[in-house]
Amino acid sequence: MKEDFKKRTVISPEGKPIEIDPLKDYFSDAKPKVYKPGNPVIEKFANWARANSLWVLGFGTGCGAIEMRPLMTPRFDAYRYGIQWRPTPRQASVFVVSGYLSVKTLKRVVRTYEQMQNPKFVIALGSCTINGGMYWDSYNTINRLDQYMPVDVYIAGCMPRPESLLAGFEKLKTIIKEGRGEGANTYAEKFDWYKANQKKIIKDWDMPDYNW
Amino acid sequence: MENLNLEIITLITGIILVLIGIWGLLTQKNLIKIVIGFTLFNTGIHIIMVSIGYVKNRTAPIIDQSVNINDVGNSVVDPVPQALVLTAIVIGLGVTALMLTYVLKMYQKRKSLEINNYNDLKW
Amino acid sequence: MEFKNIGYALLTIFIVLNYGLILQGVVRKIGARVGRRYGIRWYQPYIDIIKNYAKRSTITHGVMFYIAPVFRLTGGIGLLLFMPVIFGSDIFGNFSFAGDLVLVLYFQFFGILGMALGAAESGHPYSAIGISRGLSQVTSFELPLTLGVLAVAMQYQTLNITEIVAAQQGGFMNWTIITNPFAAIAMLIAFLGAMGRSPFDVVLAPQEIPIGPPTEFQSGLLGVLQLNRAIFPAAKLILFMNLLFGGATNWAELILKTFLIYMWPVFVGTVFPRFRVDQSIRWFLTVPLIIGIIAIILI
Amino acid sequence: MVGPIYIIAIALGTAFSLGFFKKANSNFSFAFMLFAMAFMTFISGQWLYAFLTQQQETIQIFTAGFKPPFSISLQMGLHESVFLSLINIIGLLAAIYLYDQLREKGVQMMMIFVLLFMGLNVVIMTRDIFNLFVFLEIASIATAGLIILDKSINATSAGFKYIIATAIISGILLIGIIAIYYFAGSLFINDIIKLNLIYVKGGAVAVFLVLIAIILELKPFPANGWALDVYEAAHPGIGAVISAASASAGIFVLAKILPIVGDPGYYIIGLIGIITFLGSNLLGLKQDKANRLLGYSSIGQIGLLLTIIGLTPYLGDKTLFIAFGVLISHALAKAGLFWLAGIINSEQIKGWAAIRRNPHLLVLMGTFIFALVGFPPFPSFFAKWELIMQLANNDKILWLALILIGSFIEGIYLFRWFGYAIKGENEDLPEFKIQWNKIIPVIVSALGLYAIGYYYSTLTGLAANLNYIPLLFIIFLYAIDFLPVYIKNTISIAGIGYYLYITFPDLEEFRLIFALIFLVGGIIILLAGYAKKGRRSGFYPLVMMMFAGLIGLIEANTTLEFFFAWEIMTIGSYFLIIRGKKSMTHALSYMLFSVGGAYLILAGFGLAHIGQSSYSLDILANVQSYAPIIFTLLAIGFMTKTASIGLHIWLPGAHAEAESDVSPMVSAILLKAGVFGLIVLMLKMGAQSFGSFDIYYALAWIGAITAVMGNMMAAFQEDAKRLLAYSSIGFLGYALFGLALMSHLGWLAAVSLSVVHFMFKTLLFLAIGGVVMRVKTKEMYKMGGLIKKMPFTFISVLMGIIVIAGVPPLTGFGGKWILYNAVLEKGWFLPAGAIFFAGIIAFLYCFRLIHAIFLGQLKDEHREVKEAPFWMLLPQYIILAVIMLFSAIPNSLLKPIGEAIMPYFSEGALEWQGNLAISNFGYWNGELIMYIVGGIFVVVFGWLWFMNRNAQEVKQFNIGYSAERPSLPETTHFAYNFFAPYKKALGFLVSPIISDFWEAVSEGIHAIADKIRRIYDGNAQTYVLHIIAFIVIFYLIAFGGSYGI
Repeated sequence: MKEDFKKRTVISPEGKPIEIDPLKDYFSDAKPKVYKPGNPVIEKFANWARANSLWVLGFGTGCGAIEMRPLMTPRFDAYRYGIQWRPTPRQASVFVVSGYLSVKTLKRVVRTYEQMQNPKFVIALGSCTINGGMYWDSYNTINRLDQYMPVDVYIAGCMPRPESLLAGFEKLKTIIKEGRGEGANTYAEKFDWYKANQKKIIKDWDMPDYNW
Repeated sequence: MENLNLEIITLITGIILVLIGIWGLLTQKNLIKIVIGFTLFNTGIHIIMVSIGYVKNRTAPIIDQSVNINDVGNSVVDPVPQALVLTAIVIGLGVTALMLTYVLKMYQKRKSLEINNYNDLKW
Repeated sequence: MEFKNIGYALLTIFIVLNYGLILQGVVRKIGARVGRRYGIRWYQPYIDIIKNYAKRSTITHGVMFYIAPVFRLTGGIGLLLFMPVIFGSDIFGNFSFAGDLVLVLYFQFFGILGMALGAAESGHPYSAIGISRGLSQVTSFELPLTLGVLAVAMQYQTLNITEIVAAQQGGFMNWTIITNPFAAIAMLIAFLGAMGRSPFDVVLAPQEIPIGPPTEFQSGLLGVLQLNRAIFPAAKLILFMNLLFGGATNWAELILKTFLIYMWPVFVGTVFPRFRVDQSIRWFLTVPLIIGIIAIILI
Repeated sequence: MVGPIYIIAIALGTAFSLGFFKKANSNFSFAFMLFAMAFMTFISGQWLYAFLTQQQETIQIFTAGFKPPFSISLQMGLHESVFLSLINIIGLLAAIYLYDQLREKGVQMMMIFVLLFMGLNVVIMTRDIFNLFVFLEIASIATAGLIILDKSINATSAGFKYIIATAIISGILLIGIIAIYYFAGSLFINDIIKLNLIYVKGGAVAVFLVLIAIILELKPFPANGWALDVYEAAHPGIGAVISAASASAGIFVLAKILPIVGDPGYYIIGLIGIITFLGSNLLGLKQDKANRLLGYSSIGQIGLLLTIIGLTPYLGDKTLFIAFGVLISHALAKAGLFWLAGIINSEQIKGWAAIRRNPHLLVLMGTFIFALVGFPPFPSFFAKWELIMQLANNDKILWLALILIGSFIEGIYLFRWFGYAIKGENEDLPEFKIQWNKIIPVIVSALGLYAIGYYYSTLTGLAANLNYIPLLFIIFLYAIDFLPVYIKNTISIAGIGYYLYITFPDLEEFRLIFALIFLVGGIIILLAGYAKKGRRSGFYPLVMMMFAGLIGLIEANTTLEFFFAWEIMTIGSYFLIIRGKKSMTHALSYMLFSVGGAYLILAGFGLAHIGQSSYSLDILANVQSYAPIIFTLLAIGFMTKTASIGLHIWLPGAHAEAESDVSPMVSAILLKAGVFGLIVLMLKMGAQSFGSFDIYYALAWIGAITAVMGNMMAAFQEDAKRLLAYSSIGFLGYALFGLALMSHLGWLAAVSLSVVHFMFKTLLFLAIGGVVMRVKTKEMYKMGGLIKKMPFTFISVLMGIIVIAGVPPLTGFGGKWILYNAVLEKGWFLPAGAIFFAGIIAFLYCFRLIHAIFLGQLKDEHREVKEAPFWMLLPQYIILAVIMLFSAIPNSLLKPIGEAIMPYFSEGALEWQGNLAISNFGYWNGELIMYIVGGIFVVVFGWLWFMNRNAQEVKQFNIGYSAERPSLPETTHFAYNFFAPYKKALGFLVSPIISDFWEAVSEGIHAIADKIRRIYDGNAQTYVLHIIAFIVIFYLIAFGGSYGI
């Protein structure tokens, strides 16, 4: 664990020693909540809006990330499908994990995923996220992303071309419109299972269980 | 040289003494010599005083046989400067004595008569 | 003031909100076309807002954080409502009887300040950096703007926006941009800064400090901010239209004029790359300032 | 009545009979001597009383039964009796003070001591010029005798220099006397005077020699190295005698022989005096040894007295009043300081920090210092006032300027010294003992200063209606200083409240507005005092002194009252400021700017008085000559208090380092004194210009630049209180600008901004004070995230900054709106542009203040910080309530102010329709705006709440942070150098040019002082050379010029 996150004692301005436990004091330790879909009519309308306003947070973990860039170019122009890039997990609704995940990266991916707001969707990109791809027997990468977080769409390929990405986004839209994009709720429901899987891989667990 | 009467001689002597005294005061580095310079200066002043009170062809302001008791005012010199000079001499004596005391004290403390050794206080 | 004013105000807000959203979409479309892209759908801003309101979870960093969007939107709506939107219309004169041009100029800051406070409470350093940049830039273009406003107010001998518009009626030769060109130029350059488009958009630098001050806002809070992003620029456009381009006597004129005025920052923004903050401060305090001083001297 | 001759008889008799006592009987001999001294004092005091109250006539005493010139005659008149009393009282006190030394050294020293005073007494009374010489010699021999009793080598060598120098001088004197006798034929001064010797060939030289010798006895600059050495080395008890008693006698002798010289003498004396006054004070600047410093100051004061004597032809019948005032203050204060020096026993002035161990000694020291510099209520204040008035009346502008410059320089080193005493490091300084016999003389001279000061004020006639009630209240508070803080606080609040109650009906217009700011403001801020625990020793008298000054300003009808109050206020605020931590240098610069400003005001009042007999403030309304100069002087004087650009460098440090509830007093209230002064000035004097150059336009620019620079510097501060201090500078820039517009709206803006500034600055300083109290640091970047710990404080800061920023709907906007209208009316657009630019820059520091302290990341150490104490919050919320009232109903604030302005500027007033204000250009309805904004806010908030009521509250590190997360709050809190880009772009504007300028001035003066003082190389011969050169040079001046024979 990083030194900064260990418990420490500081002296208050009055000269009183204070015990600081950074993980408790500085991070919220609330559990994720399950947000049930509401009124079906409203929900249907909302899903249409969610599907047509995909704000993408791209996590360029591996070489697959290179395939994200062309989407913004005139040739593919993903904007016309309502896909836009958003650099902060707070505002993004689609999380694109692009490529293999080393153990170290997984920790960041989990954290980023948890910081997004419900409902949120995950697109995993490239073979590495499905079965490890060319790193399937690496000591330091994971093989299946959906062991660690609910994935809505896998896009196979090493690497998948932009066209496949667009197809993946279209698939995601369909899923959302059908009301099946409830990954965030799944994550909350099966929170303990996901956490157990994550902790199995991530040995140096130095964060609260859920990163708000 | 006819004009060179007693009055002028004493006056000039006095002024010369004063100047010598000041010269001594300003140039000598030995404390004792400085004191001597002062006494010369003082003596010079006394002589000047006497010379100023002197009136030609008159006698000392002591009333005895040589003075006509009815014409005292015209036969003796002005008595006041004479009286004053006595007082001045006394005072000069006191001052000189005090100066020497100081010199003594200074010598006792620092075993030196060199005035430049007593410049600790300045600025 | 009567209750029907509130109704009229709501009507104005509704029209301007829609106009602002469409304008946003259209302008982005234009930007895309300049870049030879097809671009977003013109109604994409609506979808985005609905999407954000449809988010189910929200986080908050504290009270100020929570009410910051409220400040922001109140600032935008207030700015709009304190101006006469349509010249000569009782209905769309709104609350302009409450204060004059000075009120409008200073009320802009209501939202900026509130937003800055809320964003800062998130404790996110990028928010703070964005605010630092934003405030720095605001101060610098405010000087030419003030000089221009003083020149215009002196020209018409009034601070009353309605009277300023009234004085410009009767053909475009009466518009301030023609009658008082230096003041108008100074104000229009300041307007570039006020719109926050390139080259003055380092405040929101999307990748470097992820979209700047609102970086922590999400869901409904972001939705409120998006509403403001539709109303606030529209209100500013209306202000400049009123001051420099003779105002509008009906909605069609308003839409035409504001659209064309908006093309000015859009054009500049499409052509020029981004300034650093210190560069933009220096720039605003040289060329536009000199133009503003000339405007004042010529009065 | 006991004849004055008995003084001599007693002194001689005592001196002789002391010789009979044995050493063992030292106590008895001391008592005997003391009794003799007391009896001498009694005799002189009795005569003084007779002269003052019973129309006693001047008497001549003839010795030896002859009339002069055949015998020595003594004279006893009013002046003699004053000097005798002064000298003998000092002698008596000095004897008490020297108890230990006198007993140890035995009867010899007592004899010498008594003889010294006998000498001085006779010197004063005698009318025989040779007798004068004799007793001067007795006095100097006795002095040398006293010096030599100190065993140290330094004292001995200094004494040697002393005796050499005085011997030379007395030689010159003797030659002069005998020459005078030669020409006059008499030694009786009255006879000599009749002969007008200077018109006799050669007689002039004789007179010159006597005159120059007497002047040399007074140690004129630069022929005074010997005296300085004595002051430094001699026992302080003896230094006191030389400085106070001997110098007083010397001055009297000079006055006595002056008629012999006649009119040409005034010129020489004045010239020597002013050179001495300036030169000696200048060299004093570089001095770091306390006793020597006192020496320089003594010589400087004597120089001032010489100047006054030299200026007699212009001062007329006021000369005595002025000279006595200066002399008595000098004698008592200087003796007191020498005596204190003996108690503290520290060679270096830095060592005086030890005095703090006994605060009462500090009070005494302060009394002496302020008396020396000429502050009220001491005689020197009235004397200096009268001096300046008379000089101005006679058009002696150069003299006036030189005297003020000299006094100012003296103020520099005295206050620096005092600063060391109050605030210097005193950790490892030695303890000192206070013996009863050493402290009594000090107390007596201090009380004497107060008593004579009061007596003096009654003499001026004008001062009879000076208001002493607040000063009595201060004394009362000093007396109950041992009580706990809450009692004293209650009494103080009650005192101010009662005073407001009784004066309220008499006040109107601006006086009322400013009285409310000063007094109601004072009460509100004092409420915060309940948060303090313990005794808070010495605080309340000082606070009340500042308020007494402020009240005095309000009530002043005459220039004297105004200036008196101004100085009282300066004293109080100086002490309040210096109470803060690390505030020594800031308090010094505050004091220097205040004193400098006060002198400008004094000069201005003096010039305004030319050709007018009244002292009423109305004289400003019809000045006869120099109107623009008077206006400029007074304006600059007042602007030192409002801290306009160039004169502002004292403010940030002074306000930032002050205590948490003192900062609002000095910032929110005290600065308004300057504004009030400017208002009075502008109302009385109206438009002013140098030729075609409008001074007000310059003032408007000064205001604008002050506003921009103040605000920009505020934006770059790391220290919260410093930030607020700079913000005050900026805000007073607006006020100055508004006043300079000289229109109804400009003044409305300026006065309403002043009121608003009072409110939000109190609010902010108290709030920040509360925070600083809790987190124990003023660096903003070390705080952060305190909103959750101190929510109430946060709210008041929030409101405060919204008001500063002038954002609608709060009341700050009103000022901005009026200013806009005022500018449009006046047409000064360029400075106006700068003013509005400054207004926007205010956003920068406002945001920084609230962000760095309350928002952002909470620090480890502050996780258990508590809300500020109730008593700190209470005044804040009272003010908040008033701000909300003024915001919602703007005409509750603006209408009364408008009515106050109406009689002076009736054109362009606002028209009020309910809460709708209508100007010639625009309109503004504060109430409506409040409702509209409130309404929109509530609706939007309701909408948000409806959509997002179940938001998850997260903690401070739960932020989206590029897939990482923060690890330490201090590295995550973005607050240090917050406006880095701004600094990069415009930082060059705030490079400290002005402080550098003042620093260079100060360094330059010090360097000059250091160079010049090298002439005192410590060698007796050099000193003799100085004396001779002095005589030669002044001989050439006297006889080479128009006064030559």
